[in-house]
Amino acid sequence: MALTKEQIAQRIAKELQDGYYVNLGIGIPTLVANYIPNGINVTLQSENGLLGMGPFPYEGEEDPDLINAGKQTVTTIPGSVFFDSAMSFGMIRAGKVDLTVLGAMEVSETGDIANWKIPGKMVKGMGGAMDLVAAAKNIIVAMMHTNPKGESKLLPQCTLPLTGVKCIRKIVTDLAVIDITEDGFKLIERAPGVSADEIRSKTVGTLIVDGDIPEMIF
Amino acid sequence: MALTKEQIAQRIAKELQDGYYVNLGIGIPTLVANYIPNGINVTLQSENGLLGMGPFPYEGEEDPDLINAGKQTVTTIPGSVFFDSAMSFGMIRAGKVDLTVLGAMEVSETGDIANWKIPGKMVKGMGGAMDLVAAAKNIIVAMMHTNPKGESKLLPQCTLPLTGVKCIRKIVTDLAVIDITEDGFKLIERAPGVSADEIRSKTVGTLIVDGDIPEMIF
Amino acid sequence: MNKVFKNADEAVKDIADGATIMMGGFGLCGIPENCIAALVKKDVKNITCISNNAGVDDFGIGLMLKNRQLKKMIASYVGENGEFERQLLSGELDVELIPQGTLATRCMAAGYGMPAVFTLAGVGTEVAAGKEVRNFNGRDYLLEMAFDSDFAIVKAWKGDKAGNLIYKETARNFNPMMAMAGKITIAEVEELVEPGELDPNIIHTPGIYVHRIFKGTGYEKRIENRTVRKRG
Amino acid sequence: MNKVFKNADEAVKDIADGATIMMGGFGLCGIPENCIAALVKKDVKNITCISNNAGVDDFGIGLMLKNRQLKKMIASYVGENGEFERQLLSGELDVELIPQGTLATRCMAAGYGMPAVFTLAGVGTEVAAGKEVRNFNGRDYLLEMAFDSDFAIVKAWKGDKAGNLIYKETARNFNPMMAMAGKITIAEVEELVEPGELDPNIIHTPGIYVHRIFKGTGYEKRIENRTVRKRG
Repeated sequence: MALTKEQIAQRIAKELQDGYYVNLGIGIPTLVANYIPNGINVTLQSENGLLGMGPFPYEGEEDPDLINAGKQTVTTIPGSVFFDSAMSFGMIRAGKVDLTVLGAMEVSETGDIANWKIPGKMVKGMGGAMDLVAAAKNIIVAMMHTNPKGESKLLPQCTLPLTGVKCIRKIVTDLAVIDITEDGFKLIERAPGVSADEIRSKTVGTLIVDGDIPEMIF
Repeated sequence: MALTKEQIAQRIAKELQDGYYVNLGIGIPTLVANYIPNGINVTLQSENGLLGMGPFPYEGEEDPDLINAGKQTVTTIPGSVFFDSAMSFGMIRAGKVDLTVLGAMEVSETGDIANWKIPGKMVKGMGGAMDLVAAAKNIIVAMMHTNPKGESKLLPQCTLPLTGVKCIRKIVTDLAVIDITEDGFKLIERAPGVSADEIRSKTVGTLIVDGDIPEMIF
Repeated sequence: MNKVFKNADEAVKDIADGATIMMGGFGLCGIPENCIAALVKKDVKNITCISNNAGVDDFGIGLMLKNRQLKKMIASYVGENGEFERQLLSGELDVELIPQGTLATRCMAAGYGMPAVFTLAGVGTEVAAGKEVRNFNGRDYLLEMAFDSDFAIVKAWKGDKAGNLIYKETARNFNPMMAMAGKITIAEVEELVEPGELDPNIIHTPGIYVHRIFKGTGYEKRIENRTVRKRG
Repeated sequence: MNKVFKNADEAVKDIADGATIMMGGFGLCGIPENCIAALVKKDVKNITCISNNAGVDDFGIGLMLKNRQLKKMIASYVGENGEFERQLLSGELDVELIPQGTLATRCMAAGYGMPAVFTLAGVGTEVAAGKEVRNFNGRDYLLEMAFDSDFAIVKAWKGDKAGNLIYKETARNFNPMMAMAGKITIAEVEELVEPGELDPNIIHTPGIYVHRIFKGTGYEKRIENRTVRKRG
């Protein structure tokens, strides 16, 4: 059965390691914060200028001067620190952020990503996405495997305007965990009850299926 | 009579204007701080990271964490601010410092300056001088008119390795105030009792003497 | 020299039609509410605005849009604004979308006296069109130019009469770099104190960058996306 | 992940012969006294040191010079050090003198993920030899490369166990940029506190840049140029 968005986030959270500094994009990526494994210390970076992002505030405790990059009210935790936008993107470009998780409209088998613009539709802007994908050490895409029309969002080449080239390493969808290798998409794990054949049928582009592919365990 | 070093500083202090941010080099330039005209507000920048430099501390009140670019113990004043070296030179390069006063070994009639290196002698380094001369909006050189051998320090071209090119606008020596113009050195004021002829005789390079040159008034 | 102005109207008095203005803030957080109101009142036109976002329909820079004061918007994200969309589609408004880090860094470059910077962001995308690409140590970078802005308008939490500023929490965002980058920098602050009342060790923007300062009033601090959790 | 080390000896344990080390401080102000002592004790050799100054004969980086541990010194000013002069003249020590602002900016570039920066400093001088000159808006700039340093060793006033740092007064100097620039950054602090004890709004170096932190002891804080005025 296909994963829920919560489960996609939960699966991605298993990639977290102790001491990681992590930037989580808007949407499914934000949910990853709810599944940080016990016993490890992960610090969340918000590119508007906060390291050590805490949970949403209790009602009545919202502080308009304290928001995340999604403009949501948030809180600090012990050890939090504020800084300006130049330093924030400086630390991203300098490779200090260990992992970035973000959504996508399309990902190509060479690791290109498109997630900011649809020709003919109003363009809202790339925000920090182009900086993040260009510079983060390690990027995981969290997305549904297919678009609302049922078409694969994994493609030989992106058709939409690019956000970044050759930058994505791993994709977690509602159907599969897929690594991007030199030879194309490589199936790593299947959603429980979803067959490799089903995943192949919903993936346009080279999908390497090497031996038995394990199911995800939650 | 030739000016004392204190008098050179005193003359330079007349160039200060209300609201100026000023960087004073080591030696005679440092003395300028003692002659800031009454009624105007001048803020001293020290390139090691201090804006709003106060006087030397009273004995027993020295703070090893609070020094100027000459590594002398100093104090703060109300409105002082500390910052790092990158921001300090950033504000210099961005033209935020209104006036820099520094010493020199040689100045050319096109505004080149040499003040950091003598071939054959141990080189101590340029410190912040190259940044200051390259980037300050307005630079005044404070120096003796001749070197200990009696040779002019004002020259058609510098003979020593340069600190900066075409950057000096004004020179105040023990004998004269000289502007650097497109046509060369231009005599603006004479030290009390020093004739234009004497200044000309001690200056190698074009010296424009246009009409009667006033004496400095203290 | 007195940097203290009476209010926003006085501080923006000489901003003329056609000016380029940097405006601090991220979304509606840390925006110069008083100066925006004064600019709307003054009805200055043909403004080029450099700001991360364009506000919402009825707040922030959105108020200037509604009043048709903007000729061009340079921003990284302009969602949440219907009037913006309308003016863009009708051709009344020119827009240049640039990556958020590039926006921050081009401000910073101006403040640090760097004419241009190299950045990874946008390589291989349409953002790179017409720009110089240069390889350093095996990676491609875009050459991006420092901004040149007539005015920078920033919002700080506390300021002193020498122009020293302290921002609060994430309301800092673009404000410090813009403060450094403006030819004329105007700061509005929630609290204006005497020089010496702020600890010199914790000032974010040294007063040398700030030409005008005034105590703002009536801050609404609207929250764009109020998100809360239930009490356990 | 624990960033807290017991002392300087533990913090510098893996610094090997031939390493490149950035060292914070301006003159003897804000230098990592504990780590310098530990490096002397460890007797690591052939070090390339990036630091604004080289200490004095018997203090600061001068102690490493005396112990002949340095292969190369990259600095802006190296006066006040007789041993330095001797080693330089004898060819034991290589030295690269660069403008102070260029030194700061090359550290900053590394910390901000910029491969290179353009600066006005040194144009037309011997510092420009072999470097690319480029004209922007009618002025010439030199292209200067970001530093690449194995370690950065900095000294802060207060730090917390998450690595957040606050410097004191002009002891800040090069420390923040170097902290951002090192592949491994080691911070020694006068006071080490729990996360949450430092105000998140006034931290100079966010902990993300700091890999190791320890509480230093026995700071001498020698004054290089004690200058006082008489009491009126």
